[in-house]
Amino acid sequence: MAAVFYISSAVAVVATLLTITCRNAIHALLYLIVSLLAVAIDFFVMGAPFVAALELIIYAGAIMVLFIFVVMMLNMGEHAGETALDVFKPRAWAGPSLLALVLLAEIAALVSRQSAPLSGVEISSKQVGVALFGPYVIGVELASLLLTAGLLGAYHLGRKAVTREDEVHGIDTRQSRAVTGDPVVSAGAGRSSHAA
Amino acid sequence: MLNLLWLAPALPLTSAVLLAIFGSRWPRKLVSLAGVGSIGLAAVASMLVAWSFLTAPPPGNAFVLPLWTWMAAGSFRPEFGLYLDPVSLLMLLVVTFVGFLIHLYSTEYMRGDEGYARFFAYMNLFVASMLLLVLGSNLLVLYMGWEGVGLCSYLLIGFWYRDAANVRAANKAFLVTRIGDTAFAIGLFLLFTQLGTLDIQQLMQRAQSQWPAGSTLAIAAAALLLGGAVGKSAQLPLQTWLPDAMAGPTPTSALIHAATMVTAGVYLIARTHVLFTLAPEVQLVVAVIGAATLLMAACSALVQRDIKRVLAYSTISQIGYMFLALGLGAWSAAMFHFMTHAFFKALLFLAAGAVIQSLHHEQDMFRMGGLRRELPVAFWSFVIGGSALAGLPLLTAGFFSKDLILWQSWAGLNGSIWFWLCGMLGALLTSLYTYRLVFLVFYGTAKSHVSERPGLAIKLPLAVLCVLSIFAGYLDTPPHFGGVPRLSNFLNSTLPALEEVHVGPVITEVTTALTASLVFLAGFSLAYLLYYRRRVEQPAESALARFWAAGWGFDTLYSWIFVRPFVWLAEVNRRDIVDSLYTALASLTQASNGLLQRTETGHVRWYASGLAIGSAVFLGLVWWMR
Amino acid sequence: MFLLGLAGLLTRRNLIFTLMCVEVMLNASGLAFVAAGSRWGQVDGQVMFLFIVAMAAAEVSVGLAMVLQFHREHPTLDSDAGDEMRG
Amino acid sequence: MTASDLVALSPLILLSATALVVMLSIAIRRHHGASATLALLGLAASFASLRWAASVTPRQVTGLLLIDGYTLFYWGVLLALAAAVVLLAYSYLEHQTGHQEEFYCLMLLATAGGLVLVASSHMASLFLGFEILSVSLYALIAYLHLQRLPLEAGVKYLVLAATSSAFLLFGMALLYSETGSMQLATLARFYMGAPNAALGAAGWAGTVLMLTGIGFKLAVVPFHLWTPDVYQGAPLPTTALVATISKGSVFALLLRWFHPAGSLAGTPVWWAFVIMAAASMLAGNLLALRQNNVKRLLAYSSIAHMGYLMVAFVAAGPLAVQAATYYLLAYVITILGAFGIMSVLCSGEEECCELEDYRGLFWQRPVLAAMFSAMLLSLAGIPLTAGFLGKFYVMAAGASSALWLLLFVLVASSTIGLYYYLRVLVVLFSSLPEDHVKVMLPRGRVPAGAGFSLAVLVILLFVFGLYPAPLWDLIRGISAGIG
Amino acid sequence: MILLWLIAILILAGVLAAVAGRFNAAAPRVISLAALVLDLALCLGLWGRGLSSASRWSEELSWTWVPQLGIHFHLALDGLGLVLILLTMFLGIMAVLASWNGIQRSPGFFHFNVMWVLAGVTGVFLAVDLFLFYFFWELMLVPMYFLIAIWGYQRRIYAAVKFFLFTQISSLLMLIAMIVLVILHQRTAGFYSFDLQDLLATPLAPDMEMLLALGFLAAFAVKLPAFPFHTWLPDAHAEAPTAGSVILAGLLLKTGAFGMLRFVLPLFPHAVQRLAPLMMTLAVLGILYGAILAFAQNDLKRMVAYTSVSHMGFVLLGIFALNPIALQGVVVQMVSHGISTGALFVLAGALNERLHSRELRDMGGLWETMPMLSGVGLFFVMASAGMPGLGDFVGEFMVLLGTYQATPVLSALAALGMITGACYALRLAQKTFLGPNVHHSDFPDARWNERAIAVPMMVCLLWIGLYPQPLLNMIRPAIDNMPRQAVTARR
Repeated sequence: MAAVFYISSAVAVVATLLTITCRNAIHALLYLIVSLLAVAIDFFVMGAPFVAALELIIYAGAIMVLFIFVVMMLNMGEHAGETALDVFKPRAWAGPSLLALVLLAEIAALVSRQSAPLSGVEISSKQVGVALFGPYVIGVELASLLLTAGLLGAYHLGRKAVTREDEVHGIDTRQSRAVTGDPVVSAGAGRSSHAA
Repeated sequence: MLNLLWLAPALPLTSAVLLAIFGSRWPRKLVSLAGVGSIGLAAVASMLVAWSFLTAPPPGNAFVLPLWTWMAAGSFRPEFGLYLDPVSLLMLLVVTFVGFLIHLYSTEYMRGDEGYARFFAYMNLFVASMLLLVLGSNLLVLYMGWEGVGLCSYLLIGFWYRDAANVRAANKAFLVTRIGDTAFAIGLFLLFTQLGTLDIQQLMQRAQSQWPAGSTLAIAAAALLLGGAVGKSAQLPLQTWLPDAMAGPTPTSALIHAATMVTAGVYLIARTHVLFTLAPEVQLVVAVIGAATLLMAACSALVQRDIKRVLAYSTISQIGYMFLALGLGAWSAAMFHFMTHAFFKALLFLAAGAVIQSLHHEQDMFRMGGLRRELPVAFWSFVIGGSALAGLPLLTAGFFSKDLILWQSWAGLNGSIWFWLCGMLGALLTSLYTYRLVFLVFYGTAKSHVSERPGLAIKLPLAVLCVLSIFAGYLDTPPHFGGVPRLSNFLNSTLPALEEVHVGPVITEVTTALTASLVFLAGFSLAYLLYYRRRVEQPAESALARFWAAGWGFDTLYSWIFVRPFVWLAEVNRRDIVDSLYTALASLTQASNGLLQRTETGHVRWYASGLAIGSAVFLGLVWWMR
Repeated sequence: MFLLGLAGLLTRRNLIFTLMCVEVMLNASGLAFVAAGSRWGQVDGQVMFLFIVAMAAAEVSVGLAMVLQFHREHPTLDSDAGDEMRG
Repeated sequence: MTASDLVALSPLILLSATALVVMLSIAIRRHHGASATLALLGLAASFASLRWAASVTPRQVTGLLLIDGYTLFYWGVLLALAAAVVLLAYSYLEHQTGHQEEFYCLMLLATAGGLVLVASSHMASLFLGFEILSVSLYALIAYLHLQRLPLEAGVKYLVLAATSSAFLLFGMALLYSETGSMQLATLARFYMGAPNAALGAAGWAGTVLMLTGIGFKLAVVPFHLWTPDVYQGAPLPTTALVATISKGSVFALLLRWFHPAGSLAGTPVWWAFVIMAAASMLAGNLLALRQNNVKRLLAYSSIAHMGYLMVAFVAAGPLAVQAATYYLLAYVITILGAFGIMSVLCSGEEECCELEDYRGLFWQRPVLAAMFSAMLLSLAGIPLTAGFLGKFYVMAAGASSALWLLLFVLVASSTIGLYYYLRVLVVLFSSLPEDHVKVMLPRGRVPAGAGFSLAVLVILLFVFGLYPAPLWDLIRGISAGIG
Repeated sequence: MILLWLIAILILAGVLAAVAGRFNAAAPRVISLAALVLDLALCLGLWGRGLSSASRWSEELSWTWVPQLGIHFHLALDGLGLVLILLTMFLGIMAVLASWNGIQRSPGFFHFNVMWVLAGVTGVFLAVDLFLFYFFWELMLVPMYFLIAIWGYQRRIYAAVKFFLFTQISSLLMLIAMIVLVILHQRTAGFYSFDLQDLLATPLAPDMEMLLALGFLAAFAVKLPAFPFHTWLPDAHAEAPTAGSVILAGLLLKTGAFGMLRFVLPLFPHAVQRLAPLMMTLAVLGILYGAILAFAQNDLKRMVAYTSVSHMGFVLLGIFALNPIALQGVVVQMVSHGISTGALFVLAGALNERLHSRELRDMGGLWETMPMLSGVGLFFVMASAGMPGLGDFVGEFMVLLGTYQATPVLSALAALGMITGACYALRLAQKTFLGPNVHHSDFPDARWNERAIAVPMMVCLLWIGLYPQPLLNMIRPAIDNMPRQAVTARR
């Protein structure tokens, strides 16, 4: 069991690394799904089958589909990386990576001062369910509020987008901006190479 | 009758206030009436007081008229009171009487001036302040008068304010005397702190009883008071303001810068003579200052072109004599010379004023000449006044008073032959420059046209002063010439009597008088030879003459030592160096604002880094502390 | 994984990637919770994970809607393009 | 879940129900006024039910929420603030094209999130309240998504808030794995260093990571970078919401959570707070120094004000909670007033937030300008206003804990702060330029609702500035429970 | 109760003026004048009734304000306060008269600010609760800031901001010191109190006492202003409108000295003794430095402003000389400086109104066409230079005399200020009134309101200069009531 745990963990880490370094958005998403699957396995190993299932269904299923949908809608799968070319220059990633490494070192140093044995106790879906509608019932209600807010927000923002898409005027604006090369965009891109 | 004393300062003061407020709207006649009348009434009041004082001397030969407590804070409660004793009575009479004459003179002299009312307001204010100075029972009141006359001097020197030079001269006079005043003020602090009072009589008593002779405190106090006196009386080293002060109208010069105010220093020292007696070192310094000043100023007087400047240097020189007398302990001699000097120097100035006015405000002696016939009154005034100044033996007041000082300079308590020699040399020079002036102005060929002749208001004061210049000397004649020391006796109740210590076979009164007479003759003859026979048409141009004419270079020296550094400092620091400290702080803040603003890039990734950096820092903190 | 997500977030300029990285971070946190719950043998960790999933869903939906809008304004999806406000 | 629990929760329930009702009413028929009215009514009902709820408090409702005097006090404050925001938003949105109604719904949800935060006694409720607030705010900030700036602000806020949530969660997970409990009260015992509950390094690390999340919401240095952009981009009512409800509820939570741990002093977390306080005061004020956009300026100033609050927070002792609460109250009143006045003034399609737009305002709209000045002076901490007393209490709290360094930073930075408030004041009162053709700020009547809420805010500003005794007593009462 | 009315009348008049100003441009000034005259009458009535010798305060009013912290709305009046309130009302009237015609822009708001500044100043002079004192202390600032920033001259904004910042940072330090003092008091006495009387009894460790004294002094030294903290003053004075300058120089500066007298000396007697040499040195530096800078200025108002630095140096010197003579001199100096400098600012304002310039080089020879204004000006210049017979002299002399008893050397150095004082006074007179009328300026002489200002001011100065006894009698008990140890310890 421990071997499975560590192998899948390694898979997850590698897949995540690939996600963030991959140029192609679709590829990146696929790597992300791989990573999520690996994490699901981890959950399973840790004795949380219910959560593992949810990870697969909701995360890898629902959320990632949303991503893919948007990526395809924006038609950016192939050339998304172009703007991110300079990501691979050392100066672009050196700083953030260094920062991440420092954080990693610090957390590792702090966490490693104590032992963290896995209990390996399996917690069934039933237990989870009971907890959800027992002590956490308000939490569930609140989560519903949270989802309502997300729903409303997405609705408000998204719906207007569609209506505007239909307006000829809006398309004109977009095209003209694309043609002239919006100064703000180009300026931003120019500066960003120094920013990191 | 003595209670009328307060009228003496109050009348001129009232008149001054009225003139200041309404003067510009009053008719000229009324202004004259108020201006001259108030002084006249003050003179009458003083004479009544004097008569009463002389006929029925108050107990202790001193009279105190308390008015009110000026300010009371703890033990500090100076009285605002008037104090009359022989010394102040003498001053009172001289000031009011000479003041009255000069005011009278001014009605004509200032006739055409637009600031007629203003002039009289200032003059009245001056007389009031001067009387306060003279009569103050308290050093603080005296100080108030002291400053008041300084103010009036300033106002009158700058009377013709349109000329920037006059204003500069006024500023100079005020500032230089202010330096002395400050020393005086510090002296007051010291006296009060040590002796607990500022009342002059109490002060003298306590000083006498509490301080041993030669004690440091007495020396310090006397030195500080001397500082004040030196400033006011234009003695070394603060003499530089007086020649410039001649920028004021001539009556002003006569009243303030010859007869009264400049002698305030003498008065102050005489008043506080106890302190100086307790501090013999300082007293010696007084004498040395007097001797040095009288010689120096006499040399300068010798080479001046401006008629008023000659008289100004002469004044300095004569006050030098008074200081010499004070330094020698010949207190009453100083006061005697003060009195006669007031008469003849006022006479000389007024006569000079008459000449100047007749010649369209021409003051250069080398452009005058032959005025003897044109202006007989002025001529005779000059002859009489000048003779008194030079000390024409036996006939003039100046001879007696100066003779007394010369005699004391050798025979007196602190006398020495050196002082005597200085005095004699000074007398020679005095005689020389006096007659130089007379010959230059009144003899020779006429060079300018006399436009107007003096009227009655000018002639009358001249005449009165001529009489006084001749006869005032008989108030106090030495033993060999009548021997009526009335004045000395009169003053003896206040001032210590003259002592004759160094009397020897050679050193006698008679020899001194003879020598003085000879010296007078020598000076006169020299002047006659130089300026009458060999008519010198141009002033001497030698380096020494220029040096003397410029007042021994003191102006330049002070300019380099004090004025320029001060002005330089002021100008360099005009923008206030301290402020730049705060400006720097402000710039630092602005700079850090600029620096911090660059962190707000608008890039979301950088903002997220902020989160990460913050976490890293705080995690590091945990790591470090645990 | 959390830190990889963070690094990605800081490095990648494409908003889609940014959102993905956020998801990675959230997921990592969820993993940590489940692990902690497992350590104590408690159900709370898993419950928290559920809440996290709900939150991630809400977040992604709003986020993607915003990305669509953003894409209209800035066709590049470059997050640095949104720097009109600064200083 | 007993009946009393429901009673205790009634304000929250009513609020959430209102949000749903507004949503449904939108679905039925769009009407701006109706939505606003509904929202107001719901807030009023919720506010009224506070009394009812008070009858059963203090009460722990399940493991997640703790309803006591402190909670109810803050609930009341938040609800009142929300009502004021509704009134201001109404007049603001009237002039905006597009749908206005969702705003109220989202706003109510955000407020509900705030209520949950205040009441939370468990990590789960903390997290959920946090997220309800955040998710609502994403949409609210980008509400005017047809304009570039709100959208940009929304994206930034979304990315950063999500990141900070991740930090928060990770911290929670660490803490949980260390202590095995998600009850805040239990955690507080750990901080106090109870004999059998010492906190290990990982626990501190988790706490610090949680602080990242909380610090982000409070916008304290070094988690402050987003503030100006979001303030500037968001529509004014939203900005007001971010500045008041979001920060207020998060701070209330922080206060409740850490206050029992009065003996934090010397721990890494305490030092973290000290650093945050000092850095926020200095950086906030320095950043605002030459800012020409009023919204950004107020954003920077809010950073500084959170720093001042932190001073009170760091100070232990009985005064600390009271001072912090008072200050917070004074601050939210003031900043809401300031944004409210701005939203009344900028009622056009375009917001006018450049300093120049306000030139000579006093000569055109004296009353509004005077109100605005009062708000600015309160922010600067000048007497007569609540801001002064707030600062006074903060200083008193700091002094009683001998936090000299912080106090000096406070003095220095509030002097710097004064500079830019004065800059704004100067502009308000300076003369109009000669060629003043374009009237930036339309004349016209202030809408009744907005006017009413502004008047109330100004009155409160002065009442709390002049006669703080009753409020002070109230605060003392409610903070006694948690201290 | 009457104390409350003193403040309330001003506050209400301010509000009334602001409201009335919207309907009638002339109404605000009339309202302000009426309120001030009423207040002055009240104060004179208080004075006429005499100070009760039995109790510390002749009038007192104490209401609970914030009971939790022991804050009281506690006003009390003693001779010191009464003198300064009289001065406040007097100068207030002068300020209103001085701006009778000069304010075109929003006269209502202008007079609102004037009234509120005066209310704040009055409050400062009356408060004996530290918190209340601070409250009024700050209350003065904002209206003053507006006065400078709205109705000032070209660099008004810079000046106003500088003024505000300087004052604010120092006041905050004082606030901290106050709070610490209260907390220390609470620790020993067991209850919170901001009342001066309660706090007097607080035992303090020497170092703590020193720190607290420095905290208080920071605020007061900036306000006074003492030497290195003076740089806000020239800017603020120079740029403020006439009424603002008059109030600033005449009253606001006095609050600094008042604060030292009322709070620093009694509360921290030992620290004061330790600080005295330092503060006196600063004072002497200020006297000379201010005078030299005054001499250097080319702007009339800046010049007068720097003279204030110099004069307030005397005040500081006297306070730390710590003996009754000097302290009484300080009060006299405060009053007479308020009047003489106030008058000079009115004069500068009057000239500026005519010439539209404050530069000395644009002046000269003004006597020719405005003899009355020039004569009056000369009077006040001389008063400022310490001419005996006028108020300033009495103050300066007593201060120096008292100082001499403490430290002769410093007193002698400070006396040099008389010389430097003459330097700037003469330069001022020379460049404005005297000299040739090169610019051929021909302007109307003093107007009725200028005369109405000048005459009472001159009379007051003469009165103080010649017979200051009523004034000294008024402040005597207050000086005596300061704890003896502070005042007499040095002797």
